[in-house]
Amino acid sequence: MNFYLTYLLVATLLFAFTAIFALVALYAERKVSAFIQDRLGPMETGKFGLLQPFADILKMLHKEFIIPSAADKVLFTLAPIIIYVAVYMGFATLPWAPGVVPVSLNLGVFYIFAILSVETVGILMAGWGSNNKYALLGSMRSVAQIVSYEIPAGVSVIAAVMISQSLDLQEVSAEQGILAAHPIKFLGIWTVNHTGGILAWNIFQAPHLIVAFVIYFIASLAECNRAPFDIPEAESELVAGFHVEYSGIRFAFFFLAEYSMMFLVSMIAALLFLGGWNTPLPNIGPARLADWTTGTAWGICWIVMKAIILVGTQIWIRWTLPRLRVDQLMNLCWKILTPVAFACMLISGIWRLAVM
Amino acid sequence: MIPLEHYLLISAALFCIGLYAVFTRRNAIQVLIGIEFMINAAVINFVAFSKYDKAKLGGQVFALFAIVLAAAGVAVALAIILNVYKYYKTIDPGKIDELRD
Amino acid sequence: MLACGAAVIPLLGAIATYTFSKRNRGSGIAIAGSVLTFVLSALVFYTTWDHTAIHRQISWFTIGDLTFTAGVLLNNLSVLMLFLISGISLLVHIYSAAYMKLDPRLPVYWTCLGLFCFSMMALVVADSLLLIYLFWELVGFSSYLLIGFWNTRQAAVLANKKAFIINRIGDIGFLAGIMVLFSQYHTLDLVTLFSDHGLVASSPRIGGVWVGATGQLSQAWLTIAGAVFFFGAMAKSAQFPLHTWLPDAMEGPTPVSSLIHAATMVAAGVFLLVRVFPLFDQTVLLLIASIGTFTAFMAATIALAQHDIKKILAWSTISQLGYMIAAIGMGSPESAMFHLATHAFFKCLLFLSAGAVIHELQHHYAKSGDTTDPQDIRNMGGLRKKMPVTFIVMTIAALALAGFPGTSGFLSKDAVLVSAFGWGAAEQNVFSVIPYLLFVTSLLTAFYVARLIFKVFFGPAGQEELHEAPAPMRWPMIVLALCCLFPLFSVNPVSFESAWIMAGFYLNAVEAGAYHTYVPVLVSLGGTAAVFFAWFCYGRNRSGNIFTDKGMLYRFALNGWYFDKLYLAVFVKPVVLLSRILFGFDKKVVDGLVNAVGSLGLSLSAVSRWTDRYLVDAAVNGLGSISKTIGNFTRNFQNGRVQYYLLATVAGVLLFFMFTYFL
Amino acid sequence: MNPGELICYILAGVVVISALVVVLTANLVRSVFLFFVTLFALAGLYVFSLADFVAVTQVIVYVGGVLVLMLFAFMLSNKELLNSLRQPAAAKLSMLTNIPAGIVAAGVFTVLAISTKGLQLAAPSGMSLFPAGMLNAGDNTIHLLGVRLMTNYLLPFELASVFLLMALIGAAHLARKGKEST
Repeated sequence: MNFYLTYLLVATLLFAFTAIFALVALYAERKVSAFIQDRLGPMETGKFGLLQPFADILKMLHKEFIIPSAADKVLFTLAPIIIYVAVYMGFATLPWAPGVVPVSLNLGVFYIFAILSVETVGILMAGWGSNNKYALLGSMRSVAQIVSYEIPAGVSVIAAVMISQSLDLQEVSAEQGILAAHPIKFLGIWTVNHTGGILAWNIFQAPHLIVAFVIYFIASLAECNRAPFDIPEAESELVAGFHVEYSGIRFAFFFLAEYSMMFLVSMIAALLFLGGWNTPLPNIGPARLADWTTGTAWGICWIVMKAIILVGTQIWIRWTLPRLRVDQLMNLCWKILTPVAFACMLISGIWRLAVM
Repeated sequence: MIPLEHYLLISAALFCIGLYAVFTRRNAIQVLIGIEFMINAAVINFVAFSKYDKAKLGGQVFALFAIVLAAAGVAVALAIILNVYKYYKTIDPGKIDELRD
Repeated sequence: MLACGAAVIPLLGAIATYTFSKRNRGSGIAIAGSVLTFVLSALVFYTTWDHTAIHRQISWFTIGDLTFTAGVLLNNLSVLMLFLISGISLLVHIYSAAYMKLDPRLPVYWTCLGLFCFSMMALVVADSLLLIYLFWELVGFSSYLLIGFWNTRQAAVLANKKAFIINRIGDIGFLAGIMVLFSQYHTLDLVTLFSDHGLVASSPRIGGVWVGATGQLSQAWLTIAGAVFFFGAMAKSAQFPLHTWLPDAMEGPTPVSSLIHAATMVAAGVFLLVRVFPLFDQTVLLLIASIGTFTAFMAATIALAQHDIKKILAWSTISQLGYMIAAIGMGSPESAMFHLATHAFFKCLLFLSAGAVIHELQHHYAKSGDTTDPQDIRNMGGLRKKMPVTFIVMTIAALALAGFPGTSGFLSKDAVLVSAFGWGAAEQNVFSVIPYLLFVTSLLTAFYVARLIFKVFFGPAGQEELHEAPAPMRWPMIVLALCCLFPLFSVNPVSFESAWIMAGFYLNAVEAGAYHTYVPVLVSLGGTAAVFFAWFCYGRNRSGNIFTDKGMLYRFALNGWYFDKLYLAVFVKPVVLLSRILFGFDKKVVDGLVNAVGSLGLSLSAVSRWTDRYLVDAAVNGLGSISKTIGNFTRNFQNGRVQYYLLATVAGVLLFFMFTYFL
Repeated sequence: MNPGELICYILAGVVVISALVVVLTANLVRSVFLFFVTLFALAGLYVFSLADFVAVTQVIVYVGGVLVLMLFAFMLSNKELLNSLRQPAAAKLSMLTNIPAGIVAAGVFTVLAISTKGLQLAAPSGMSLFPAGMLNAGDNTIHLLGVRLMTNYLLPFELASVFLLMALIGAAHLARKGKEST
């Protein structure tokens, strides 16, 4: 029975992490936006407004559950849960450090993409269940966008996976540092099995993966419905998209799902392209920086730092770039990202056969 | 360890449910869902039998093919259903009984 | 071949003018064509006249074992006609170019004229009666077109209809003649039939039976054949019962009148009679002579009283044609041909001069807005000074018509009269009056033509702005005037025997007798007297004192002896009445019969319909409804619903498995 | 019965019951969403049958593809279609006509169940039944599948890819609101 208890504990820990991260990200978003817009942001609650996210969460918890009378009550109720659970289950196979992974699954990336696609069902449920044309339109836009951007994201992920020769994210991470079992080469020429550090990251092992990484990052923005791809919930057009009718704790679930999703895709990017839980510091002669900074705690530290930097970039982009039109969105996806991603995949194959 | 027969029973039940949907539903999309049930019943059998074939893994491979091709079939079928609706203003397969334009 | 060319060129010209009439309206092409025709005809005439006849033919078509041929026969007769026609048509073409200059339908005019010349020439060179018949019809048709050329005028339309219908009547005769000859000889070839030793000449008449080469007929048929041929010629040449179309045909343009109704078309009848001359027996000849003489006399009297200048000339034409016919009837076709040739020239000239006068007057009246009839001689006078050339040439032509010495008319008329007196001396009965009648006619001719000249050219001048006709009209007239004088025909101005045309036809020699001397003298003296009498009546402007407009005889003559009214009363009205009666008969009796049969059929079909519906159909419907019921039942299995099909299929499979497992 | 088997039977029950509800419910949209539950449960069954890759493919294709496509097709189409999808409560007459179909389906199930009952896995004479042994829970099925797909089943794999391309083009052609749609 211990077996199951451990799983339960891990699940609780993950949930706690996503919840706390959402609070932090909420605060960070407000502060970053304020900083970019040259203002102060929340300042009243606590020092520097540090208690603001808790105040928000309290407000949401106290709000009334409103179910519109014309809504499909079952779908309406289930939708936020399904969306959050889909994102939450994605965390199951993410490795945090060498040997630290909730479930070691040999088809980790594939599984994550499968489970994330469930989120679209939840969004459709929310849109349909609200029986509101803004909600329906928002959900349809959202789903169309997610389904479209899954292609370049998936293909660029495959490009990375082909270099790493594994779907298991733990193995992918391990292959990008001094713990690699197979010979790894910096830019395909210099064996860095013992040097490690930033030189062993996937994007430096095979430089075309930098392009794949950028594609994946852009596509992940779209999958999170983050600006500049936030037309599904564009306030000026659709009020708020598929969650317009939601309030209270249900709305908080959407919020939670969104920030968890941000962290999830950032973490996947870090795992696949940026060395995972590996240290960026290489061994330089006698200074065994890589050896010294590799370990369970270091691993968690590095991966969280990398993910948070990417989330920060997402927040930064949100408050910098204007929103895309639907046709620009689709053109970008199908005419630029998808072909380039396919090209990256092709180069990965050639790289794998010819260079490595 | 679930015995093979149980998988086959589940498969048979799912197949018959799909068959019933195909017979009775007055809506082409539900008929389509019925067909998907029947395909999934077949996939269950494939998967269940493939446990005994480690060397070739034919069951799983063909389960994959079946799933992927069924998805393609659904895409085409939905396109056809939408077109049918455009002309007949109904998607009841029982009412679409004319071959003329 | 030249003759063929000569005949065909007008046709080509006609087609060409019709096709290319945009520029200068076809006159150039038409005149060039007729010049070419004339040159070719002259060549043919030169090479063939007084030589052996040329006869070329090809196989045309075959019916059974009879082969019909088509070909060209050139002997003295046909080349003379060819030459005559082409020459006159050339002059008329030139004249027309000026006369018709302002007509909007000039290309059509040239086309019709070309067609006419073609058919006329083809008629005279054709070697078979069938071909002649064809072109005979074509001549009738093209003259129909030309008479009715001004088809917006009611009178012209009526006139061309009349001409056409009367010609049709005559054609029946021609056709009947062809049939008789064909049934007798089984050929229509002219040479075979009518040469010196041809079939007709060598067919004996024995005991009232006409023995032909292939069979024999009653001699009556010979008479009938001749009579019907004459009947055909009668219509074409405007002889007594069928003459009424010719005066009316003057409704056509004057050059047309001149060409068709003076010189060529009407000559076709005479030509035909000369062609088939060996066929005629005594009875027919006598008939021909009588008719011709009567026509000549009658037409002359009518011409005395006419006011319309063209009508006078038309009746005069009929009269002169009567002379020719009479000459043929009196067994002297050579003098008929001679008169035909000379008459062609002076009558053509008379018409052209009259045309010139009318043309000028018409222009004058049109300019002054006057509605006076430009053809009425009562409105004319004193043109002598205004149109001297016209006056001179017309006077020459008039003298030729009157038969004064020095003119061609003197020669030919004498030829006719001398042969008439010669023939008359042999006759014992009432027919001996014929030569005297012809003589009187000759005096009348002199009188009316003098009347015409005096009326038109003498007396007080009425119109001030008149002047001579334009050159293209004047020159043909002058040429024709020269042709009216004796040198063209004979070196000796008083002896017609020395004329080469007479010499060209040695059919039978005219016996030289006392008539030979005194007939010409008497004719000349009588003619002079008649002219003086005319001068006395008209020239000194004392008209009316002898021939009042009220006189019965005058009106009798003016109306052409009331033949038109007679025909209207005798033929047209009864025919109309008869057709009304027949129409009524048709409507009441025939239609009634048909309707009765129809209603009988209707009632029969009603019966059969009842049978059909309640017996036959009932059986069929019964079968049908049985199969329909079965079909309706089975239709449920074929309702187009895929789900039912699938259900049925699966149920069937299920049953199969049930059987395999449980049974 | 260990917890794994328990979960497996629960999943089997979910499959059958949700499938029945999908077929019998009048509310079409709900039935489609329930279809999602059925498919998810089926994926779980595949996992218990040691076909984890097939299970994930099932989820990614059916849930992420087919189901979304179906829902999307509904929602893209016009209002009348949406209304027509909300079927009226099944009339008694229609229930009456459904009885033969139910009988036939039940008959088929009976036949299948009976034939399953007496199932005996028997090898052809002279050959062992499981030459390579049975699949174990620890086996890396992805590795095995990858090797098989690139060796034994390369031709079907390529054929399937061509077929998918054809279906893609065909569906796109059928679904577009072309001027030339006849």
